[in-house]
Amino acid sequence: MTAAIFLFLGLFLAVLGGLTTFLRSDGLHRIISLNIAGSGVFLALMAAPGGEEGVDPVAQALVLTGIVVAVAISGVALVLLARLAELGGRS
Amino acid sequence: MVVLDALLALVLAGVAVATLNGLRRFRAVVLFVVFGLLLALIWARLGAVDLALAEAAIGAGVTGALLMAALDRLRRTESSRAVAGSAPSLWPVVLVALAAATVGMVAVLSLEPAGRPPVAFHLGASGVDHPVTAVLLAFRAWDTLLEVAVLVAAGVAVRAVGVVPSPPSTEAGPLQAGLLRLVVPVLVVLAVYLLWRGSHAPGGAFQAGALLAAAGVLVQLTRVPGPMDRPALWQRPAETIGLAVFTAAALITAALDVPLAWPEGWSKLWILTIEAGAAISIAVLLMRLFAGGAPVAAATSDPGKGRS
Amino acid sequence: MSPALLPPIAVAIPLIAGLLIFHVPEERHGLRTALNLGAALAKLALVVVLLFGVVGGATYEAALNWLPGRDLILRVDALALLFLALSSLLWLLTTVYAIAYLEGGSHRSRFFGFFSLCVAATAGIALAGNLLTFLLFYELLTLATWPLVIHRGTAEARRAGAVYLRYTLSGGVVLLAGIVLLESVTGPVDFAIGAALPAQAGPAVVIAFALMLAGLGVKAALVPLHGWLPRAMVAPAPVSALLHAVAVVKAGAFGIIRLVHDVYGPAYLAAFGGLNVLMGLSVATILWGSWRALSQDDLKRRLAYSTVCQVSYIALGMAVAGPVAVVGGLVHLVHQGLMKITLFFAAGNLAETLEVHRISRMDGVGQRMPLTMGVFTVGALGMIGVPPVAGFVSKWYLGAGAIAVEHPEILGILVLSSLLNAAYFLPILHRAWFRPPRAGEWRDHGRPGRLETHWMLLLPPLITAGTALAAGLFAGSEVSPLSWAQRVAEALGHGHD
Amino acid sequence: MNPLLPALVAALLPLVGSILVWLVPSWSRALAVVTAAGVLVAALGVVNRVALDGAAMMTLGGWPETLGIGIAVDGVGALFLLASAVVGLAATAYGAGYFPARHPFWTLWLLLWAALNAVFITADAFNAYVALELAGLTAAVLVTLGGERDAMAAGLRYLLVSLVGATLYLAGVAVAYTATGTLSLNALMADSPPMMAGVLALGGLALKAALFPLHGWLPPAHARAPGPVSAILSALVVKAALYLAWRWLEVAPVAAEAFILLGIGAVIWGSLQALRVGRLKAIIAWSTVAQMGYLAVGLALAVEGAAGAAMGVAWLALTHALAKGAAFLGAASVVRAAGHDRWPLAAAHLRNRPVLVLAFGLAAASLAGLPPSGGFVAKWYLLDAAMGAERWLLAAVIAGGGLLSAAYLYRILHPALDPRPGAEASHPVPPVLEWSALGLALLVTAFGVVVPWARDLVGVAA
Amino acid sequence: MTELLDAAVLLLAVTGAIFFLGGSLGLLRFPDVYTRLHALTKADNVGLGLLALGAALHLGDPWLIGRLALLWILVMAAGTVSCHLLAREAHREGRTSWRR
Repeated sequence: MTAAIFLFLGLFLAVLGGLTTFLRSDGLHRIISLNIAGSGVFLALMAAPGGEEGVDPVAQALVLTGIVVAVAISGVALVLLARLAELGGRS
Repeated sequence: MVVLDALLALVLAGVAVATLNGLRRFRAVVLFVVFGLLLALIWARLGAVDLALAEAAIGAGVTGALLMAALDRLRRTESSRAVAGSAPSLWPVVLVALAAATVGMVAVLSLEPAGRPPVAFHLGASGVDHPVTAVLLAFRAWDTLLEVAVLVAAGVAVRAVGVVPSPPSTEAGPLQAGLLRLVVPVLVVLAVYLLWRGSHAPGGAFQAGALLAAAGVLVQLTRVPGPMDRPALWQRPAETIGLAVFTAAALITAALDVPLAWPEGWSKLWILTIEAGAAISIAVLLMRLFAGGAPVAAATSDPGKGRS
Repeated sequence: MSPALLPPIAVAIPLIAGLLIFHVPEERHGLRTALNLGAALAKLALVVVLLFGVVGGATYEAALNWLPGRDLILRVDALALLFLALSSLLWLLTTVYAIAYLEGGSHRSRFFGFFSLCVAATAGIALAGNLLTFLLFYELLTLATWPLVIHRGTAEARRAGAVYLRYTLSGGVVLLAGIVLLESVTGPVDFAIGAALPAQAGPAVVIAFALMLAGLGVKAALVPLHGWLPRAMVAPAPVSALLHAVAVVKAGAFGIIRLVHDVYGPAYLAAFGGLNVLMGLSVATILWGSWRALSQDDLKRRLAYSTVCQVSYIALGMAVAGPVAVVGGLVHLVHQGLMKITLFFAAGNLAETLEVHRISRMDGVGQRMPLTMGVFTVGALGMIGVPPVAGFVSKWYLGAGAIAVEHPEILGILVLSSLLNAAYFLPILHRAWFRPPRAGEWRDHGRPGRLETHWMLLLPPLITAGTALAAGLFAGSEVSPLSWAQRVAEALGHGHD
Repeated sequence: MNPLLPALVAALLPLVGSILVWLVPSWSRALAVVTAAGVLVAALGVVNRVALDGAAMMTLGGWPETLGIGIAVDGVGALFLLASAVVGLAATAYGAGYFPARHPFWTLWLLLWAALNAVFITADAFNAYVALELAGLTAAVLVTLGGERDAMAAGLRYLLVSLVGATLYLAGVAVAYTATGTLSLNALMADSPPMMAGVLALGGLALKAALFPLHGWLPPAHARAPGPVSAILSALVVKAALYLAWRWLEVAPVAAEAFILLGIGAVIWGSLQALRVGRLKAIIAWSTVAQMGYLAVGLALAVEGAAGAAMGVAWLALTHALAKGAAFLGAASVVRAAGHDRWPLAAAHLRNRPVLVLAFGLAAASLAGLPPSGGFVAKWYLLDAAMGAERWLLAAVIAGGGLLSAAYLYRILHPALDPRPGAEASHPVPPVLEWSALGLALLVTAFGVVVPWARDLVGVAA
Repeated sequence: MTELLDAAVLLLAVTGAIFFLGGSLGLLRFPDVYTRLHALTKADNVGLGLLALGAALHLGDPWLIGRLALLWILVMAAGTVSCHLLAREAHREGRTSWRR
């Protein structure tokens, strides 16, 4: 049951974040939306059915990788955003 | 318990909606950090302790710091007003998301769950006792190698983008300095502990690196100029040592026998070495992401391009 | 050296010459001339060798594996040699002419480079042993001639170039589609064997024929695909000569010959009425071209429309498809080339020496430039079909052939078109010879007391006119184009009368 | 010898190079050129081995396929690797004459190269995701190296878009993993996961491959990027996503039809835009949009099993990479000489550069599918496949699309043949810049004639 | 014996929770930044201490107890410093404290 709840939550977050990414014009908000969408996908992956013995380490490893990649790219995007603002442009 | 889970899910969803709603950047950032912490709780509830640690340290901690730094930079360049224009109402989106989630739910549950990769079966051969670490550094080491490369790329990228003001660092007051004297060593010790612990229990290079990065950020914030603010000889080696060790390991094993197959009996040593290198690089690179590009030679302006 | 290498060499000579010439610095006039003439002479010599070889019954063929089951084949057969010989001879003469014509012009290395590439492509077309190879060089020809058309770089020239590309590239694509479609039914098509056609012509086969005919018709300037030709007149005279007499238009006509005889075969085409379509098109083209020519005042435009008309005689010969008519069509490939290039050389001389472009300003040029107008007259009479000039021979065979296969109406068409030809050529001759020159009509660049113009401008047309005359006078002899055309016709599987 | 070792080396060498370049920036140019040479050797080794021994596959670390990460090479993968190696070498040589030694370009480009080769050899769905992310990050940052505002904006947009694409792809992988319990592409296809997985993944890949109508990000990014970067992006980076799409189309056959429709749309829309825009690099960038449409159509044909389509697509991908690389490198030289690329204003700087004109001419011939060029061969195969499958509309598009390409390429070549004298360069253009472009152009022309070896190679693929 | 222990644990936990509640209440209801900081940090430190103590009794494992102690100390230190920093900032901004 717990898994089911969080699966639903994950799907919800993924769609929510994904859609907002396209709705927002502000770079910072977009980046946050993308991160939320990503977290949603991770959550869904972890909470999805399957795996007899408890929690699936492979899925954990994938999500861990995903989290790190996400933070790396978000970091670059944020710096780009700041740089762009310095140059007096809107993203 | 289920009730608590449902409550937790509800709160997280609410926080997410609140984060995405509205125009004020600061509010969004703070709420996002809250989001990360709650997500960490959920990971714990799902029994994924590694993810709980990683989410708290990286997802909420580092990302939060990066967002704060970005806010600060934007404040200093743009006028501190939130965002031009009005926020689109989020409620239709929420409804769509709910509908989609329901559909997706049905679809996913309709799949009959297949088996999972036989991690437990091969765990013994991996050389470590913690399944997640085994997957990350033995079974799927190639992923992790590329992942470290992504971090290096991010570090290089931040410098390439050019100098963006690093968040202001203020001289530490006595109290702060005291805290630092207390916390930084503890964090370092904890990081080493987590790194070693990763071989048999939740923990490992990424969590350790994140902790070190946190310590580094604290230092960065309380030294003028911060350690990342001017180029120093140790930076580039520190940034690349993880990738270097990992790549070397790949090449050596390829030359010996099978690529990325750690020698019989020595696996744990190889894995810990790689993780140690990775942790250092991760820490420095995350600090770099926080501090922004220190002045590097010829980062900006493409020489080939006249100002068109 | 193995004989298999000769066909590739025939293509390689102008190709390499062209690539070399590109790198000749603009001012190295002598070196460029040497390269041009050397290559042209070498190719001509090679053609003579091949001629004797083929007469001796030798066969030359080279193949290169390319696409699955589809080789690049270069093969020398009688028909190929007919076209190759013509283009080689005329290349030499045109080169001589062009050297003088472009004296002191700009970008000459580029010009002669593409000029040679263009000839290389023509050689490839002549020697192509299957549809794929033909297509390859057909497209190359397009690309090589475009820079020549826009050589002057004037706005008009560029517009003409754009139109030319639009027509020919589209034609190429249509041709490609046709070939792929046909080969998807029959497998690779080799000219020596012909297509392995189904007994009953299915829609694919018919559509493929239509596509290929359209693709070739563009370069052959069949109505209604002829629009590019008159516009291309802005090109320098040697280029026009090349386009009309040697390369582009001829490539189209030659392709039609291959299509009719070496791909489908007249009988098979007749079975689904392909021949009638071709005949209708060529008749329409003949009449329409002649008709439009009447109303042109610009000399080169009038000549261009006359080309539209004359080239279709070749297609007509194929369409009529009796043994005799085929000979007529084949021999016209050569005769029309000789006569039309003469006319363009003459027109070029007028433009270069007197800056006369319009017929209305040609009064009395015959007195100023008797030689030029003399060769022009020969060419014009030939076009009309007055004996003993070569044109008469072609028309005679076409007519006789038409009668032989019960197509009397074709005879009528021939008579009518001849009348039209006369109607647009004779006035020119009349003005040139019998009208007194009007003062201030010309801006004379000639030097008094010398030849009427540069000898290198004068020699080529004299030769071509002479050849045209000879081809008519000694049509019966062994070495005449006619007898060669008969040999070709035999090779194509028609015993001549 | 195992063909997978050179394949792995092709992915690892650039990593090594990137580290060394980052540590010893003053030697970066020499190091990069050496690395590039090594990669080329490795790629040739792969081609050679595959030609001799056929396709091969292994899992890294020697773990069972269900647990470890597999890498595999077949004829198609070998051709993509070859394209990556050749274009990469040319771009590196070009960059050596274009960027100063201590420029971040070197590290980022080598990391990008490693990611691309990793994609071309991977047999694992999630590994492909990590490699794609690495490629997306580095590529986007490379776009910004120009330093102008527009470049920065284009780069940021590109970064976010590719993040969205990667997330979509990851969602697809997640579904597939849930349904099949494996990440190995082969095992995954064998278990036929739900179509939703394929649709999600293909959606993400289509976004990364800039398949119409998801192409909006491409023209600004590719047009604003510094010279050699544009070549790399157009020639290779979009191909990586395409290569994966090829693998995933088998999961969602229904998507093949969609690819055909979108591909047709791309050919038409991209060409029309290329006819309209007023900057040289923009023309070439829009041409990439159109050509990706071609590839999508071919891909669909190949997946639907039309005979010869696979060879057509592989060959088109290879020749387009070479031709587009040549075009963008040439354009970069023009930009350098003129200081801008407003067209046909900058054409004056093309006129007195026969080498560049020749490079453009040959590249254009290949892009328009005119013989003798690799492009023509690819077009022939695709046309043959379309007609063999009796997809007449597709045949018309494939044949007619060449004309559209010719139309916009005409805009580039036409002013170059203007007889007026050319203009004096504002910045000097070292020979290596012109010759690296010409090299690619000559190679693509050569690939129009020497085909059979590749045919056999791809024959290996199926 | 264990009942007694459990009772103690329960008592400590509840008291700790009450302190937290009070702190949070103060954060919400108090009028100015200084009083809020006061409520928050003081109350929470005590609350956390009580909870930790309770947990320690409950677990009994010295190793874990050590870590709990460390946790408590760290949080207190962090709380103190952050409280100090916030207060200092507020003071620099010239916020006057609330008067009745």
